[in-house]
Amino acid sequence: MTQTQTDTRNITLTQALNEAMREEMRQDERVFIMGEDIQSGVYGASGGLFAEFGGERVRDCPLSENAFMGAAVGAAAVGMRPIVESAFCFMWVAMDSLVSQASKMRYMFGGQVDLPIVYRASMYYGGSMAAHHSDRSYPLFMHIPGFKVVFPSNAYDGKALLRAAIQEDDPVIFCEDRTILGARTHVPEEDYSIPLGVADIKREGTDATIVAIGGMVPRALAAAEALASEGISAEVLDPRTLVPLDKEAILKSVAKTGRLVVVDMAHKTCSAASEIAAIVSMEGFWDLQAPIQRLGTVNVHIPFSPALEPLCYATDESIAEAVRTTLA
Amino acid sequence: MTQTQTDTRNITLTQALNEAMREEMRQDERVFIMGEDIQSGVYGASGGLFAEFGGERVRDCPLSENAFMGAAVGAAAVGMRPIVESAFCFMWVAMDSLVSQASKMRYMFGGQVDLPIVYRASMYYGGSMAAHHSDRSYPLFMHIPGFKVVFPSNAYDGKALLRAAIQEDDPVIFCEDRTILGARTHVPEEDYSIPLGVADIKREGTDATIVAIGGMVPRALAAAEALASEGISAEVLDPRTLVPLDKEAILKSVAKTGRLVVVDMAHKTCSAASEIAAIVSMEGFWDLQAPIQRLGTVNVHIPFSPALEPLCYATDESIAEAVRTTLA
Amino acid sequence: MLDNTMLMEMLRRMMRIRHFEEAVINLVERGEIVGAAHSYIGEEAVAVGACMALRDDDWITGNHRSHGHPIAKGGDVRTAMAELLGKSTGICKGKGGSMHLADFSIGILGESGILGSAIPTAVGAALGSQLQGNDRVAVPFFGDGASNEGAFHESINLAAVWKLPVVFLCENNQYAVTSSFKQMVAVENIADRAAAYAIPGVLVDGQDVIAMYEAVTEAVARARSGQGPSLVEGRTYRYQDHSLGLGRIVRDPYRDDAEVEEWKLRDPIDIHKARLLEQSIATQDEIDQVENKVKEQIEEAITFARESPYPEPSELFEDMFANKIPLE
Amino acid sequence: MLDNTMLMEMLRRMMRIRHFEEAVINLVERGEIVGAAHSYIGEEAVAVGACMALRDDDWITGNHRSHGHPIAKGGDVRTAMAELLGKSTGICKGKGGSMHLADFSIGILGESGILGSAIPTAVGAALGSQLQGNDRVAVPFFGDGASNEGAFHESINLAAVWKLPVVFLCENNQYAVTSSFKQMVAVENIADRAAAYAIPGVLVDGQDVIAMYEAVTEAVARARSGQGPSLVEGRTYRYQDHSLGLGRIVRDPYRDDAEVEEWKLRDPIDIHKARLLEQSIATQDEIDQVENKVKEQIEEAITFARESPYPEPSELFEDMFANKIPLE
Ligand SMILES: Cc1ncc(C[n+]2csc(CCOP(=O)(O)OP(=O)(O)O)c2C)c(N)n1
Ligand SMILES: Cc1ncc(C[n+]2csc(CCOP(=O)(O)OP(=O)(O)O)c2C)c(N)n1
Ligand SMILES: [Mg+2]
Ligand SMILES: [Mg+2]
Repeated sequence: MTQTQTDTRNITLTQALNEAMREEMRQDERVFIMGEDIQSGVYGASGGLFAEFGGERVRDCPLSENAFMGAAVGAAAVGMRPIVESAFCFMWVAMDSLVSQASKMRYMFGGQVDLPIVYRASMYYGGSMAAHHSDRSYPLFMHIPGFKVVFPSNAYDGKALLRAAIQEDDPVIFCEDRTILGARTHVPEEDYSIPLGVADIKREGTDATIVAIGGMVPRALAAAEALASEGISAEVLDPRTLVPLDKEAILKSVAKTGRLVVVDMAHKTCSAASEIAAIVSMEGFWDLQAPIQRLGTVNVHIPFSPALEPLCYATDESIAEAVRTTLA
Repeated sequence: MTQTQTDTRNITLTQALNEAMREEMRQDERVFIMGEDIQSGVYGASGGLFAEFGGERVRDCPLSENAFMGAAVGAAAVGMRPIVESAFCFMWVAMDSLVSQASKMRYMFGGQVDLPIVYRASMYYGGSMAAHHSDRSYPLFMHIPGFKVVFPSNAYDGKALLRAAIQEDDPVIFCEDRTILGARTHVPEEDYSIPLGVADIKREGTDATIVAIGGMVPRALAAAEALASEGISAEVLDPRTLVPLDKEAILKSVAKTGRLVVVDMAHKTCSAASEIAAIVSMEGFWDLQAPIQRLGTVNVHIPFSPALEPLCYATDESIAEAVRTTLA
Repeated sequence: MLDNTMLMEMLRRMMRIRHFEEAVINLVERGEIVGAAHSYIGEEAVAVGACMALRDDDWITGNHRSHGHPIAKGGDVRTAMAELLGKSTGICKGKGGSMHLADFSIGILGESGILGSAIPTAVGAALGSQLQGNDRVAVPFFGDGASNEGAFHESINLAAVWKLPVVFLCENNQYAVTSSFKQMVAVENIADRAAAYAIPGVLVDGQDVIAMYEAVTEAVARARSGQGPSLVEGRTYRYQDHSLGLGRIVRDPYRDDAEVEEWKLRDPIDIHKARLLEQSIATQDEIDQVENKVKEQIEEAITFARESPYPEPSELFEDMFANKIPLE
Repeated sequence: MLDNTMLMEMLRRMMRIRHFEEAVINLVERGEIVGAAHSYIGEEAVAVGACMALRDDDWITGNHRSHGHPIAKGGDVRTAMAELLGKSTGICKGKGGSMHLADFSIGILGESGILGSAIPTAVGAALGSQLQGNDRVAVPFFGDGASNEGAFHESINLAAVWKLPVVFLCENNQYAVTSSFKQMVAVENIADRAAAYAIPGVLVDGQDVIAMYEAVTEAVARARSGQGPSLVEGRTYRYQDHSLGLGRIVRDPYRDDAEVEEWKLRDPIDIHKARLLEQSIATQDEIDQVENKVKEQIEEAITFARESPYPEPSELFEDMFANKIPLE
């Protein structure tokens, strides 16, 4: 897809994240990035940053995630603004630094310190990476107080949300979903911004609300498209940030449609979808005209075989079917 | 409280857990226990085990939780049945062994291996232990496939459930709530058993269902007692195990009462309470006559000050009030 | 460089810790301090010797045995005592308590209740120094037990390969709760572990404040001049049992009274006092004056703490985030 | 003790790995193997030398570079190849894939995709040996990069203080993805780290299968006789880039072609072949026969894998738990 740059500029989410970091690093020299093999930029988003900013600000780390994710906390505490590149599957070894220090320090020290850190957490699910590499554990970080959790579903949102996350004075878990990293959307050259905590209606509709997260957004949109041809008008709402969660937008949409399907790619139990379902069952109860439908990843670890893995996740069709069920 | 031993024997939950381990260790020499300072038994439940079973089977470990919780996996894989004594707050440093190995090995290796391990996880909340020592993170272990999660609310249940957990061939997270460890209930001398996955109605009622977990059960019972004097009949349901969850029992109770209050001592977002609310909003929707009420720990880390900490948790009174709200 | 003023200041700070800790024992027994508190009595020379080798703008982090480090670094005993009593005038507004003292304004980046957790934080502060081009040094304090945590290894290697200005300070009081380091650490001295990182490792008499000061001064000079980290082990002893209020732990092979008494013969304050007298740096009178002043200070701190108000309920939701969001 | 049969078996296993890996490269290029696969070509002598020093009932664990260890331990190439193709006849029924080969029946406790994760598992297997009173030894394989994980430190110390029969086997191929161990590890040799645990640490020429065999034989003898663990570092080199299919990574200061070519001059199979010929242990003809046999085996494995069926959808929910529960 070639486009004239002045006209509409379609770039991938990976490129958008790269631009966001580059611009923030240009603007604020306290911003630096740490991670594994980021200087070579093999994993995409950090490509070219080493060439522009050098090894001090684009730091390749030893394979010591607990130490370097914890070092990000210390660096933030003394005035730096670290971005840490990693993946949910590699954060288990670093959970103590993340939970005991990053999430707790501000509160337990009575607000003495700001911790402006962005933990960029990739999700490699959907690519036959098997159980160890397919984690999507953002609901844990929603459960633990102290993190903001951001999850863009396209390049346009991604660029602005990553910039907002870097400017944030609190620790942010920034979710990067590999199933959509290569998808292109229009991203203007000019400055624009999206605040944390504001959901986006990705498609308007009147018959049912589909709340979809990250890589589930394109699937929900495809489902809505299919449903439209059946005369069903589905609204697709993308929360964009899970903490803070734009509860009002969700409740407002449900108030309009009376029906809710929540689509998550985390395991179902105690997921973001569970949380949204719980909220609506409490605060939107009287608006509901049918039981909530919760779609998520089945409660097994991700199997390697390409014959099994696709069965784990919600699909265009399973989402459409859930909408039909709420209307039945 | 002195009781004749032959008559009713009232013992604490701590004593009950001690008995469960002692009996299982006597019966099965593959069972052994690992943890920190367990030989001295300062923390209660492992008291006296060292004297009876010696240092091979009651092992004091170096402060290397990731290594010894992971060693439990290896030992289980070669035919042992380890019990690991620890606490949720000290499990962050060991999350990788718990998640990447304990929870995933069976599935990712195609069922080649059973992993009979009990991770006994204390919760020190409610005692001015502050942010680092008050974690109650069992919802994370519900979210991650591969663990069974057991949570007794009294000594009677505790003894049988811990024995069942030790006999289980899967990794179990066994939750120990310090707010109820010292409470006594009748525990017979004779053998008795409680299977995992079976909820218990702790008090029957007709007007509303209170699902309460662990240390919240006595609070729910107190609330029900108070409500009775107002002419409100509340049913108190204790799931006892969170994975597997006795969904049917919960749905059945809600079908009877039409109202649900869920009480959890984990942080509210993505909690066990969220999950139960979500399930009922999906599968018990048509039975609900009022919005679900979810009570849990407020979404801040646990403050030290005795002036603040009690404000974090549900209380007898807040539970009663939630029931009143569902009936309003 | 060790002039008389400094020698007297060493005495003063050690005495301040000692009297603070004695007051704490008393307040714990009276129930005025709740939760957990770990006494630093017997180990005063380690923190004081180390911190006297630091500048005010250098950083420290600590652990659960948490009162000695901030006082040694020059922290205010009034706000520390108020914190221990859970008052709103506490250094952490009552949210931290004994295990979470901090004072970012004078480089005290926080005591941590989770073993090893604050070591990466200190490494991060040192990384901040390097990135900011200043020469501030970071000193994480941790115990012999904590040196078995993975965070220790990862942090030292990270600091070593990046040549960060860190002095890793192990307070080897020879026990972790009831576990002797001789059984739990494979090498004879913690300092020997420096060999695994090609950095200097030095074993110091932790009862001798000047020996501590000199060893740390050398390590700090190295760090400040860009030559990287060192590991300093102060061999010392705690007089009290592990945690106040836990009760006296008696068990073979845990230490016996004779061992405690033997160590008391090498009391760090007595040793320093004797030296001051012997070298005619101070008279007994001057020493008594210092001690009386310190006692007054501690008395005043207790009064201040007692008279301070508890935090208001509304403060519960304060301090979680810099950029606030609604919290339930 | 190294008789001709064993010398020929070493050749056979190294060739089996080499041809397996060459087939894998081809199958990845053809898209028949999806997901991630890491080639062991160039490092064959390390795993084969080590595993030939083991008994069938000894244990090994491995990492993401995962085909060499099981084949060296005597694993079946048919079920391994079927696993890589995601077939139901795979050793893990297609659930594991390349990074999760295992065969518990012959002591292969599993390759692990998370760095360091399987080191504690091996320590636990050794603990099992000790508790069961047998003399089975455990060998965790891990890379130079993984030796910077906290799990490495905790595991070795634990094994050292408990005198467990473990041989920690570091495959130092000098890079972790693009990161040279010289930049990432503070000491010159990984083996030097043994000094931190008072255990033997030995640096071995990893291109010489006999040197590896001898070093590991000595370490195993030590372990079996109750003298505790050792650390063996095999200095080696991988010919391929980090991960197949990631594409060629070219970057300063990452390695250049000249370095790769230089190492190929010390090919482990060539070195061993030359020795066999020189010492008249085998003729070129006999060697060719071995190689042809191996090639046939691999061809057969490919055919077997290709012709095997994919798992049925119903298998998705199998293997999570020994004691099954309903899963959604
Ligand atoms: C990760 C973790 N594991 C266990 C504990 C419980 N714990 C608190 S203090 C302590 C002993 C610490 O020993 P050491 O590091 O030597 O410090 P000391 O108490 O002797 O000063 C233990 C086991 C903890 N706080 N954190
Ligand atoms: C905890 C963790 N962090 C990061 C990764 C990503 N990763 C996979 S392999 C690898 C390099 C490993 O290097 P080394 O241990 O030397 O093994 P080698 O690949 O050289 O055989 C990295 C960083 C991972 N799998 N696990
Ligand atoms: Mg100690
Ligand atoms: Mg390597």
